[in-house]
Amino acid sequence: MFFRIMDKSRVLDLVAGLSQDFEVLGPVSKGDAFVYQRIDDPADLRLDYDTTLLPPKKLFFPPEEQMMRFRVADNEVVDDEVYAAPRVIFGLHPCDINGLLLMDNVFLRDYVDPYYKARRDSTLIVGVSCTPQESCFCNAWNTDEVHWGFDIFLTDLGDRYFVSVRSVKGAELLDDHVETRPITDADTAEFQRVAREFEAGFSDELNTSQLPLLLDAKFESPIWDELGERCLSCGACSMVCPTCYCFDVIDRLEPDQKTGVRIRKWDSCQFTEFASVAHGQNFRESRASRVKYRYYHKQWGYLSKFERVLCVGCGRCARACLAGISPREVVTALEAGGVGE
Amino acid sequence: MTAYQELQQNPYRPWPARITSIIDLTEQERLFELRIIDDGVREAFEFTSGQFVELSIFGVGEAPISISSAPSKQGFIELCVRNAGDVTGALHRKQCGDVVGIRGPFGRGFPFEEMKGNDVLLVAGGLGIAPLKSLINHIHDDRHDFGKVTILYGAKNPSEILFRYQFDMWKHRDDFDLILTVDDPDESWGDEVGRVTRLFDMIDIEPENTYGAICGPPVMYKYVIEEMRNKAMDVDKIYVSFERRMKCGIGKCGHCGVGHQYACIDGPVFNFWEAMNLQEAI
Amino acid sequence: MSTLTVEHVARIEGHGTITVDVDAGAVQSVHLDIVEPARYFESMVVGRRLEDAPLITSRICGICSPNHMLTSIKALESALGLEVSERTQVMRKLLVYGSFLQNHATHLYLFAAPDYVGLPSVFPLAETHPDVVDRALRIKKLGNDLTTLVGGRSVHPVTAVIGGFTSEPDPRRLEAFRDTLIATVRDAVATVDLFSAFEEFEVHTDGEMLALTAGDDYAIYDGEIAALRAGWRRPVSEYRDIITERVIGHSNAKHSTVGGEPLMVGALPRINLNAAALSPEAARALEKSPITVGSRNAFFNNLSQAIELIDALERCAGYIDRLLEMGGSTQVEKFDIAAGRGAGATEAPRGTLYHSYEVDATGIIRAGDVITPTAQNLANLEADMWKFAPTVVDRPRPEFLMAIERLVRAYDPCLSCSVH
Amino acid sequence: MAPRVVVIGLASDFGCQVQMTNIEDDLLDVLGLIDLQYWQLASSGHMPDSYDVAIVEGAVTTLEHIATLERVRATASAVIAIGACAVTGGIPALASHGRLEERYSLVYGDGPSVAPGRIKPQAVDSVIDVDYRIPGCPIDMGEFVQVLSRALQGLSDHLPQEPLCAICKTKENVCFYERGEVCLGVLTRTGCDARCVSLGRPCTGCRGLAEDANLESALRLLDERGIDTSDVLVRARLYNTLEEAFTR
Ligand SMILES: Cc1cc2nc3c(=O)[nH]c(=O)nc-3n(C[C@H](O)[C@H](O)[C@H](O)COP(=O)(O)OP(=O)(O)OC[C@H]3O[C@@H](n4cnc5c(N)ncnc54)[C@H](O)[C@@H]3O)c2cc1C
Ligand code: SF4
Ligand code: SF4
Ligand code: SF4
Repeated sequence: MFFRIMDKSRVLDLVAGLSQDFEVLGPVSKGDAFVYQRIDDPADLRLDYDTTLLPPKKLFFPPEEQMMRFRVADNEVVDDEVYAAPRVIFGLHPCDINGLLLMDNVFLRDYVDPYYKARRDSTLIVGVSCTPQESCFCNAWNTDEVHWGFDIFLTDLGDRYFVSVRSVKGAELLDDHVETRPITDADTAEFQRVAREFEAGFSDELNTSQLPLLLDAKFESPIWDELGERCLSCGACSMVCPTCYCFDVIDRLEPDQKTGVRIRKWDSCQFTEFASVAHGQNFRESRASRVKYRYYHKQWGYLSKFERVLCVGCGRCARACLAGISPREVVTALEAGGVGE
Repeated sequence: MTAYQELQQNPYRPWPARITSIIDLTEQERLFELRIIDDGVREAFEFTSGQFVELSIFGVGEAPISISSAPSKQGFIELCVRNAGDVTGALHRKQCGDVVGIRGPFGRGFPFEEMKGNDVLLVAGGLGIAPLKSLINHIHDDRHDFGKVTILYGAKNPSEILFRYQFDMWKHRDDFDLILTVDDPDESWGDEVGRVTRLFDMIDIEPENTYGAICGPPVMYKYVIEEMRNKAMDVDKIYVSFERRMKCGIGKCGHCGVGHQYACIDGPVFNFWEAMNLQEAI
Repeated sequence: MSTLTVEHVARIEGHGTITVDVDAGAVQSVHLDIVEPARYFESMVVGRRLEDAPLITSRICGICSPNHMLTSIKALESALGLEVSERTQVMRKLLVYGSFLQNHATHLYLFAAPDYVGLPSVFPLAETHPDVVDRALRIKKLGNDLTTLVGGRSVHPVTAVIGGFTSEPDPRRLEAFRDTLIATVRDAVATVDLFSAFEEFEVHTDGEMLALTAGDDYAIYDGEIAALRAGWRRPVSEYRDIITERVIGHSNAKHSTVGGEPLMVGALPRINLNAAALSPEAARALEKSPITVGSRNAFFNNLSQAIELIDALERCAGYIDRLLEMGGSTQVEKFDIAAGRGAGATEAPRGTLYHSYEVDATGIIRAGDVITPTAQNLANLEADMWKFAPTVVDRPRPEFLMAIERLVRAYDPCLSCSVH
Repeated sequence: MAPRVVVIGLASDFGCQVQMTNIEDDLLDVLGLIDLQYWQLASSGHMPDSYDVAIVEGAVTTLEHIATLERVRATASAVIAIGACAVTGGIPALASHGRLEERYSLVYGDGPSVAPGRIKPQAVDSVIDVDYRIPGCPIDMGEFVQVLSRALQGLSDHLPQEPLCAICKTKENVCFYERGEVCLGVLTRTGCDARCVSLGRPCTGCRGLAEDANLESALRLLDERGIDTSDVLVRARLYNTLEEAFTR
């Protein structure tokens, strides 16, 4: 990795330059909130955003996507190509970049998911530093830092960006489109100061030690019943989560019933149907068991395979949950042995 | 990467396979023999007993189905399918010569090689015989590699006993100890009556070199395992096969979680020692 | 004497049965029984919050739901003394025209046209005259698309609320839509030509003709009530004094009269009263058509609808220009709940629609009243049937009944509206 | 042989039938799959004696409707109830509250007696078994085409069970509760693509109570937010007067 300094005012040049060769996406405002969207006018880009409604997973694994087009008569696939245009996502925060890295483990290992991969391969990532919000707890999982998973990363030093360049492609882009200068010791010192200030910005440090063990030890705990009573089974938490990847597969016939599409769409382990099988058997009939599973899988199931928890502490689920159920609350409750109000 | 995986650029894309034979087993179950149409794919298609395929009928959907035939059967695979809903119902409406799709084989099967040289106790309930049938046939084809083979198989009533034609023949063979039982007998029934667990009183096993394999409805496992433990069998020599909801078969869709594992890639066959440590398993 | 019936007359919205008694070749009686089940809407709104009224009453009719919704909203806004912006008004007009385009195309092609070519439905035409069916579906879809663009959905729009709209169409889509509207004028002209070419029956309707008028605008969303023969103009708030409703023994729908005589509302009365305000292309089409302004042949209601299609397309293109020129976006006007009563009217595709409500100081509706166009037309329609039947009674029975059905259809009745 | 289909309208505004004609782009394709034997709205002809699939719109409000439905059930192998009126009673069922005769006289006064055989409005499945349901006021055209296609293939209806919020999230709407407004999406069966909420209007519950919904918790949460829960229940009853859970 090498580093450069870029004047803050140059960001628009960079975006405009990138737009010549790529589709550029980034955070823009939507009412009081922010969403990742195509940037038509560089001035729309809002690098001062807190967090977006949906995480960037929507750009790699859309809420609903066509997997293949088929012909009914001979049960043949007629098309399963994925067309992914070259693009840049500009302005991802460390948590979201880490979220993508966690998704990569699922979609790019073993049986490689061609749809996700095509989009991932055609996308360059420009990260940007952030300011901790009240709902953030990325510091609990060390996802507040990011060391790979981007091409360029911009750390805000007030009037300038400390630019970390991770990939060859990132270096080229920087070279082609924007004026930068080498870093000085003063820049590095400022960079360190900003990083320390950032760390101090978190409201608390969540105690996550021994979480997998606790989850097993407290599998029958009444904590889950209390949470189950509150949970609305709405699935909002899973939709907004940058690391929830479950999906449902559905065949849709065209009106003439001769051809159709097999699609997949985001699903949630919070829905009753999720773990039901034929003959009326349901492995997670109770709401409590479903709420529990979401945490069990995130903090232990995934960890058992990839040695990371499946959460980046972005706090989106906590914001989205009308019942106020959040990883912070659940982890604290497991630590303390009960759900606090 | 195996030659087969290399062929499988898109693991969600089913291979067309032709139905080459359909046998009515019971009112609800039929045995379908399939032949993958593409020569290269067919030849590369290798599996172990206990693995499953995703059966795909475009316009309806997919369903995970265990392979019932033995790996030693070349060029064809058999699926024993109960008409349980949309996909399986649509399959039941298909005819010989029709084309369906299959993806797979997926999952972990029974440790056939490891079992060699030992005795085997297979316990099936209802449709659970489907994956075990593959194992039984495979053992049959390699019979000299195994010690004593005991099969306990229970169903609700005589009309629900699957592969009865074959088992009726086998009952008279001395290289297999086969005991059948039903909950509700009719006049024609000459075999045992009652739960499959009852049959444990009738068998004799050498626990130190016996492998167990269980497949059946979810309620059955607990009791069968209890009986096996009573017979002093080692927990890590017992294998269980689980059914869970699945949408992809390859560890992505998330539906088949059993505790911290996925039934599709970590199972469906689990070593009982592992399963004991799996929440929600039994 | 023999009694002939057509049960559940097809290709109209709702359920009605025609009964004709014929004795020795002479027509003795003609009835249109509206067997559409009673739904008691005026009682349903009582006790609900005022915001619910547009949602409830728009379920009177799925064809002209934008009209019911807007008429209800207008009546409530009048009760609350709430003024809305010009932008909101223009958008509402687009919504009404969406329902005009959709309704007229459906009525003309799917419901009426098969009669002229002796078919049970339009579907067989898909094979013999695909161009005609395509045209029909094109205009109909355009109407739906317009309602969807502005209202979010073609049946029971979602964005129109008391005080304005909850969402704005994207200007780029509006602009594109404008071009489609202009391009479709050709289809509408072809529709007028088609219906002009059909051989038409004649019946001289005697009833008064009413429609909204608003200066030199072709009134559909605001204006006063105008009477063709009597020549008066009166404000909408007086509609209950003008129109008298009466329960008729043989029908679940009430009959209406104005000054003791039956009345007709709909496209023909609108053209008769507002011809001078028609858009240029529509005025030209009227000129060429067999209709003369002031015509009393009820069958010409069909052709009048066709002419209105042209007018609607041109007018909407103008409204879109106006919206784009205005820029900005609609805000939902805030309002304070206060006791009051108010009435509202719009021109639904098949005639003037009135709603009125009485709201208490807590925002709960205490009384509601709705008079639908079809309810206004029924007495006149039945009178026309009495007059028309003897002129065709010598035809073979099926043809005779078909002719009467055709008259019923010419009114484009919405029977479920009429029983509400 | 194409399945023979009839379309029957009970008490409704015909909105769902209109919606059926509104699939312009696909109408002819859909019609190509079926043998449409009776559809009063679109074609002359008589109700046949035998058919395979009956599409029923509207609530049951007369004795004649009951008789019609019983005939339909005895004849059709599949009954598809379309629209809120047929599925949950919808708006017509608002009249099921209180005394029907009072409503009658409010609307018709004491003139000649009309509306024979009138009864309190009910949903179709309170009279006969229904095989497929397409909820909503009006139905979603896409859902209609999909369910009809599933019915023709003899598949299960796949009616979603979860509330609206998940799909609402995928549309990136800011939740109404964050703005202090009430939205019934948290209780309402999904499947409408969150159209209303995405257009800035809170969900009014036209698709009925979601099976997965947690009404108890929702009411408790609203209460904690200072929202009058009895008012929320009144709102929820708009399209769901017959839903017992909303009556308390
Ligand atoms: C490893 C494994 C091996 C198996 N082996 C066999 C075997 O050998 N033989 C056998 O007969 N069976 C076997 N099964 C069981 C078999 O997979 C199920 O019976 C089968 O999936 C049922 O599918 P279906 O489409 O016929 O049924 P349905 O219940 O109709 O399900 C149809 C599909 O739609 C989905 N679905 C149903 N209702 C809804 C709803 N309301 N909303 C959303 N989605 C819905 C279901 O997930 C299902 O995928 C096995 C299962 C597993 C996991
Ligand atoms: S579980 Fe919640 S906090 Fe963690 S990554 Fe998902 S949405 Fe963010
Ligand atoms: S967002 Fe909250 S209420 Fe909704 S499913 Fe998730 S945990 Fe339950
Ligand atoms: S309550 Fe309404 S606005 Fe909020 S998430 Fe649910 S559907 Fe969306």
